[in-house]
Amino acid sequence: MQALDQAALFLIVLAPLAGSLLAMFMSRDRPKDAWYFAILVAAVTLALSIYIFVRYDYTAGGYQLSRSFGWLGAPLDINLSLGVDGISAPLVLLNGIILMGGVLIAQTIKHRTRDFFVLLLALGAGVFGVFIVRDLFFLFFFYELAVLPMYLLIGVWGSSTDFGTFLRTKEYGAMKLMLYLVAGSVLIWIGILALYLEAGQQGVSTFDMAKLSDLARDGGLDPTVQRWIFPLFMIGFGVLAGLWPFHTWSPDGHVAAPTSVSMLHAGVLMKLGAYGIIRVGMDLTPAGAEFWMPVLIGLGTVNVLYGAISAMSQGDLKYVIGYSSVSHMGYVLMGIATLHPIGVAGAVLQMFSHGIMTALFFVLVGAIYDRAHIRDSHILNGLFKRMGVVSFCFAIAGLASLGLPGFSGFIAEFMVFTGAFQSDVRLGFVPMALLAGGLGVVGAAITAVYILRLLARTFFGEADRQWAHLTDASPVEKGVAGAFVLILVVVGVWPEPFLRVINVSVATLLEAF
Amino acid sequence: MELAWLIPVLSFIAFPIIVFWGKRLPGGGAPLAIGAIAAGFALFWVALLGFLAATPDTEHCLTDAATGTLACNFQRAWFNAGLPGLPDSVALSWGMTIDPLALAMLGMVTLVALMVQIYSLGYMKGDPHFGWYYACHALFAAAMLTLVLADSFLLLYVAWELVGACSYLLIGFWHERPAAREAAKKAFIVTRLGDVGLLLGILLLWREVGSFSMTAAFELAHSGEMSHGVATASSLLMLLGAMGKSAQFPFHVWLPDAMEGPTPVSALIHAATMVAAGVYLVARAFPIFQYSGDALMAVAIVGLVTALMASTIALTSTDLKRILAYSTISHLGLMMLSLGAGGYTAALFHLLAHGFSKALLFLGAGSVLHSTEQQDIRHMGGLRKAMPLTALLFSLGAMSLGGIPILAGFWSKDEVLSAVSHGLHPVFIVLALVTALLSALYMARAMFVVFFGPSPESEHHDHPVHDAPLAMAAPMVLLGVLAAGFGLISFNWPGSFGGIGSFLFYHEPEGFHFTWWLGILSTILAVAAFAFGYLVYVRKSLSLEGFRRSFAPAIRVVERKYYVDELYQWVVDRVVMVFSRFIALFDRAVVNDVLVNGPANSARRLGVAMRLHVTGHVYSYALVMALGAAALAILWWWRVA
Amino acid sequence: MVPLTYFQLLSAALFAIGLYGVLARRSAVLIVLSIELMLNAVNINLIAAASHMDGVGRFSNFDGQIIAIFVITIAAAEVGLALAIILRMYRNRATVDVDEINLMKW
Amino acid sequence: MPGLTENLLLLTPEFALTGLALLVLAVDLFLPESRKGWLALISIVGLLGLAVLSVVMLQGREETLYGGLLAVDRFALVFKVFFLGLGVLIILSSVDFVRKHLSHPGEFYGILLLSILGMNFMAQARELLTAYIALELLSFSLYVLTAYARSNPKSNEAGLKYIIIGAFSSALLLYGLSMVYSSLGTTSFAAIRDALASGAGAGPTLWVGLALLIVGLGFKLAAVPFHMWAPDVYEGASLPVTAYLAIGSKAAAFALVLRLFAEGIVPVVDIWSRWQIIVAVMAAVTMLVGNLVALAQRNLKRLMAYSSIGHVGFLLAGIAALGPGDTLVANGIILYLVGYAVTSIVVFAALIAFFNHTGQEEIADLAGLADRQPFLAAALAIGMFSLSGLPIFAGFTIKFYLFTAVARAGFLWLAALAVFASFISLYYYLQVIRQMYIQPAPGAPPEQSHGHAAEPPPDSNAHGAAPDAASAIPSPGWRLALVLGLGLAGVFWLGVYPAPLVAIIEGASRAILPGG
Repeated sequence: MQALDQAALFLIVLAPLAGSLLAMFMSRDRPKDAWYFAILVAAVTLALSIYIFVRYDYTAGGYQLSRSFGWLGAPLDINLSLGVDGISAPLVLLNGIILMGGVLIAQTIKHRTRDFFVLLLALGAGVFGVFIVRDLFFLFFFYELAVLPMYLLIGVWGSSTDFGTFLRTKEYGAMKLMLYLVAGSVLIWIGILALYLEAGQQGVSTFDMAKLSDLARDGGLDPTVQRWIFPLFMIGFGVLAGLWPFHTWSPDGHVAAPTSVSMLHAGVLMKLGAYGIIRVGMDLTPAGAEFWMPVLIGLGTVNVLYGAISAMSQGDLKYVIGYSSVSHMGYVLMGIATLHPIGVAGAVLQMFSHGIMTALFFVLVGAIYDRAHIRDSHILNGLFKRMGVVSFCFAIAGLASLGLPGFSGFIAEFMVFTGAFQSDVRLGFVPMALLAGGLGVVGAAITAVYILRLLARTFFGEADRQWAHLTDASPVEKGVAGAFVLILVVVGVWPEPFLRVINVSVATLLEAF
Repeated sequence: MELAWLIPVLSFIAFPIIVFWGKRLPGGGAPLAIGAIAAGFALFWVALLGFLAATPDTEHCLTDAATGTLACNFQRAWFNAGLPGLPDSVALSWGMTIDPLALAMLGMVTLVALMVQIYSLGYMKGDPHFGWYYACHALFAAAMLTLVLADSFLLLYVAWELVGACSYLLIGFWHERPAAREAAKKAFIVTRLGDVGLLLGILLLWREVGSFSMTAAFELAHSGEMSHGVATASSLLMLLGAMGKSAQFPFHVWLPDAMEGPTPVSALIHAATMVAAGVYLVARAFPIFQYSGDALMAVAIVGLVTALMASTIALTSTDLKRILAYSTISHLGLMMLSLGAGGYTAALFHLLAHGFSKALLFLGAGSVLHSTEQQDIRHMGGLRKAMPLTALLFSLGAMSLGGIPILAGFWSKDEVLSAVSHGLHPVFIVLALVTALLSALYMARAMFVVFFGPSPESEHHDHPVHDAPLAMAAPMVLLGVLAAGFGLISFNWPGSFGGIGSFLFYHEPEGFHFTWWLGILSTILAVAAFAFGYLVYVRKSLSLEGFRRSFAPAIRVVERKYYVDELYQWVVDRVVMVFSRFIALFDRAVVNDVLVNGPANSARRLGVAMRLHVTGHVYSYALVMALGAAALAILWWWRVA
Repeated sequence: MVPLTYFQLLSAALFAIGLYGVLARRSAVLIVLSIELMLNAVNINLIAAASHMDGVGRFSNFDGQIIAIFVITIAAAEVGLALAIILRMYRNRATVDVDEINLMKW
Repeated sequence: MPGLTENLLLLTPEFALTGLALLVLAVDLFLPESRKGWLALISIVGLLGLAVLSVVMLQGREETLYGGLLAVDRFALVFKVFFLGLGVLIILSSVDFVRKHLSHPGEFYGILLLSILGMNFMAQARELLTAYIALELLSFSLYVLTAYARSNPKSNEAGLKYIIIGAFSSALLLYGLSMVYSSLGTTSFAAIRDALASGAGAGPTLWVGLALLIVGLGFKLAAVPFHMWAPDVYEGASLPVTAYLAIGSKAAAFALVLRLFAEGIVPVVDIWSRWQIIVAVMAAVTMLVGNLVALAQRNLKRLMAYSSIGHVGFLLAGIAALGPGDTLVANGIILYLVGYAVTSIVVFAALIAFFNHTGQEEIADLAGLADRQPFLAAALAIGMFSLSGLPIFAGFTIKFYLFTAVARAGFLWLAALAVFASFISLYYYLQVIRQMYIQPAPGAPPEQSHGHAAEPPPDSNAHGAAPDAASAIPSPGWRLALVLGLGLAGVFWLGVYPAPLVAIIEGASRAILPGG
């Protein structure tokens, strides 16, 4: 136990990274082996992530399982500091789950299989890294590492789609996604440099987030400077979180991406952005965060409504889910911006919940696309008859996404609203949080509109003869989808294990405000 | 009394078991669901007796200051949002309140659910998704019972949404029928729009009260510490939710369509229980509504408009189930009107009486449909001979709702009228009486046309029309007894129950008043209506042709249901979808193509333009170099000079 | 004694003429010749500076001459190499006109 | 001040290197055509030996030779080892190329070795004439190497342009030198510093002279506006030579610039602080022009030329940010040079391997490389990712280090611009990766887009089917594989754990920045 505690965080990054490197040396001609190997690696990381989550002692709070390895000395003072708190622990678990699901679903990848897993595991490693490091340099390092494989994952294994009026090639989707995310990281990078400089002015020349956080809490950072720095983080990380109007990479990326990649993309990658806003933006520049929160909460509201309204008129299933992700990430941003313990905790829970839910969606859309070679919800119909399990799970995912009680999304969104209604974030005389909460509820209703329309149109009703050949989900798909459904329900009915972990760290986080 | 816990929980447990192992269980899992609800019904009696025996000194019980009734509260922790130590944190819990209101609903829901589930054994026999049907029923029962027992608005909202989802699943039970599919979607979306209001109202209260506890909110309202504006705003918002669920104008459009579901579902969910949840909500939150005052007026107006509108449509509808649906809407409107008039007891009494009667009517209609496979009353007639039991019971229900004395509906409707006449402007009582008359008229129409009128000669059925089998008949009989005799509980009874008026009350210890003039007037109206119906539809001695001709345009408007559906369709197609398409196009054309691709393309074009400076001629390289050198030299000099 | 400024002006003029040659000439050979002019301007500057280092025109600092000698040497080598390349150019393309030597551009 | 013998002793590696070059040239005369491979072997063994010798002999020495002409210090030693190692890698990767595409291998290796000698001296020079001679030694070698493919008109043209512009710039540099000399009477870096500090002899002549010196060096660096030769020369030169130009010549020039600035100008803070902004603007323009124009390139070598101009911009930002006693910036520059070199060698080795088989050098020619030769494609992709500054490769670490240093020196705007420019560069690096991984190989069936209303397309994973045998490329020979392996190891190592290297570089920076 002691040894594992010491090594757990290090291992959870090392395992997928080493897996990725080792997979490079596997034979190209035996794709099954690569798949088995990736499953093995993903299983190890999943086990580790569960261990980390369970091991996190919520009564003690703070950062746990911490380790620190020196990397570069003064004046840069970069250390590989690891540690999880109650905000990152659920996200680590989320990544473990989604990575496992993604690897399993990638069974259908037949082309350059080995390379696919090399990149997928590297992506997983990057995401784990972001969630567990306590150093700005390494946070940025892993952040970029998570972005890097996306280009090839989408570009090589993705699909191009002709929508009649416009064409979305996989090259376009991949390139846009990559450029967009790196553009975001440009801002983050500049923000990190500015923060480093400002801290250096105060004699704390370091990238160590613990020290920077302490400095910020002691009032060591000039609030004016913080106000300049925070928007860099807000927009930079916001790009990854799908912050309006920097969201278009996300739906287009989904349309181009293969199933597993969509799962990781919407499931965890977008969470990195929101996590970054919390961990870097709010924790290190609290005064700036406080100043900008009315704007963020406004943008989050726009996200919710804009994403939902856009989703309403989309025909392509992946576009629907893509825009719904934009909408749901809006709740995360909104929750964060309430600066209220319930709202922020709700946002974190929403990250987890949406991760699972949207991954489930993509598993199902992938299953449909693999069989029908089409994703247009106006052409597909009556799928329930041919693909009972897929349709059933899709309905469940749909109900979860419109915030039906009994599923995790409800708890999370409800907490976000609750937080928003008690938060006093305001812009001048305008009670932004209250407005956001109110419009957020409306957004949930719009979600119901497009989800139910989609269900009715595509899954229920008579099936055309052309869909007679469709078969139901494969055992692997059933297993993954079933597991996701189970998680949605369990968290929805009994969120306590998550909330008690999240709450303790959210409370610490909000002490700065 | 604490065992009341188990009432919803049993059904909750039954749900996953039937979903996962239904096929392997005897009877497709139906006995499990029925057993769960039967146990629930039994437990209801335990709870009722326990409650009747309780006093304010009993543990967990006290007299609620806001409502003036005895209420018993039991808690189970659910989860904490926020840290327990923090000032802002809320601990959310599964809590239940047992008070007369909850008990009354509990009894009605468990009983009707039990009856309907038994009835369904016969009705749904042989359906390929029999197990799924019962699973949904179990889940619905569980959610509905939770809703009734909830002691906090949060829990109420949770259950509220769940019953909506069950309604969705059950309306769309035959999901391959496009009409069912569309109806399910419509029902969910329309109620969901109302739910926006409910949730906002709840959140607004939470902002004011700092807790989701109903008791806390009521106490705040009762003591007058609640801001009046908040009370009005939140009660109006909650009213929106209630209007959605109880199909009040303008959210009524989903309920008639919901008749696409299996008829027992209509009986249970869309007649007796779920649609009554809106009325229940207003009754539950009555202290806040009353504190606001304005909100009560809104309730009354909504109720009246709905009642009038729906009863006129019911008169012109030709679909048996839809007639019943509009009747339901109309009666729910009456309940709302009664609540708006301050007639708390009357509304709930009517809710119960209507629930039993309407469930009976639906089950009767189901029996008709089951054997004739026909829904249009123009193709029916004279079924009295083929199915006498159904005819008898249906007529009983119809007359009860029509307000024929000593049947349940007479007493409750009279209570409502009495409350309206006392609490509101005279216009309301006039219009309410009109509604009562219309209500009796359409009931008479449905009853006489289907069972007593001449049978249409052109119709002949592939298989002989038969009366209900035992599984379907028994529940109908039981409900028939209630429809006939339920009114009797309005009298003063010895013992701690003491009649519905003493049991269900709000502040005043006695809620039952009988107003003689109203009673006589309404009896006259009802009897006249039925007599008129008999003359028109059975004896054919009166003809409506002249009336129809002279009021053709007006009738046409009513037949088209006041064009509300068309209006909705227009709004959805022409406003919502157009807006959505506009946003989607905006997203692609402006946000993506201009704001995203634009800078990217500009950068590339800039690169293409800039590369021209490397001309390939060596002297131009030298020239630029020389110029650069000159510039650098000048700058270098200038900076230190 | 001729003042240093005169030498410097001469040098600058020579440099400018060379520079003009580089920019204006289209023959590679002439461009190389012009560069030689510029290098000789440097040499004049160096030697004149060395001779005026003490202010009286007697050589007290020999660095200038030394540098000049290096420059002459290197310039010679440079011209040799340049002419060799120009020769190859002429063999391959039958031209030494820099206007035509633009296979590669942009 | 060491005596004459000591002076000579400390220059042993340079003498030995000269000897090695002559040896190679001499041996060439006696080797039959089929044995010319020995020359490369001799050179490599010699260079490795010299590297070891240099470390053993000069480790820890801090001397100034010949009255201030040459330095023997940690800085020079680091660069010496760097250049010698680079020579080894370049020779290793050129053997196959030379055998296939060039004649006279003896002179090729000999001249290459001489150019390394020039680079070594550039890192050591503490005086302008010495620096100039060293620079010319390097330049002459490069002129020859550039024009080495005698019958290739592009090579000729590149050589001609290079030598004309090179000579022109050395004329400017020499004119600047003569102005410095005429105002100071001496040309050592230390004298320049003293004059600037005291004001004695300082005046417009000195300032303009210094500016012209910078022009001459700017040419060597290919800094805007002295960069225009670079794309042509890179494109025309043979690939190994292009690699050498991009890495070696640039590093040597930066070594010289670093020492000139660190010892001659930076210590005089009040003057340097006025000039800093000019260098900073130059850096900004350089990084923008290089990266923007690179967006529009089709030829791989030309692309690498503009990309390298972009990287020079980043490095110049480092120069602009130099400050007295602040080793962080100098560390950043040297680390960047090493990281850039390691990455570039991977890229160029992969390109050489590709060229050796196909003779193609357009970006579009790389189509389907991932299927035709996965190892090369992976190496090239890693190189591209590293150049664009993504982790876990060297590019990320070195950029982060350098930009942090620049920001810390008070040039946050410049660092921000550098980050942005680096983002622009991502696009064209990705274009290369796109060709290799996404575009189908020539001869492979083209891929259709999956139209919504269209026929059900074939199995969605069937695209990019295995290329026909004709377009497949054999794996690179062992020499190139070795270079690629070493390079990739370096790329990963620098990307993950550069601390040991940073410690070494710190010593080098201290040597030129006393008081740090």
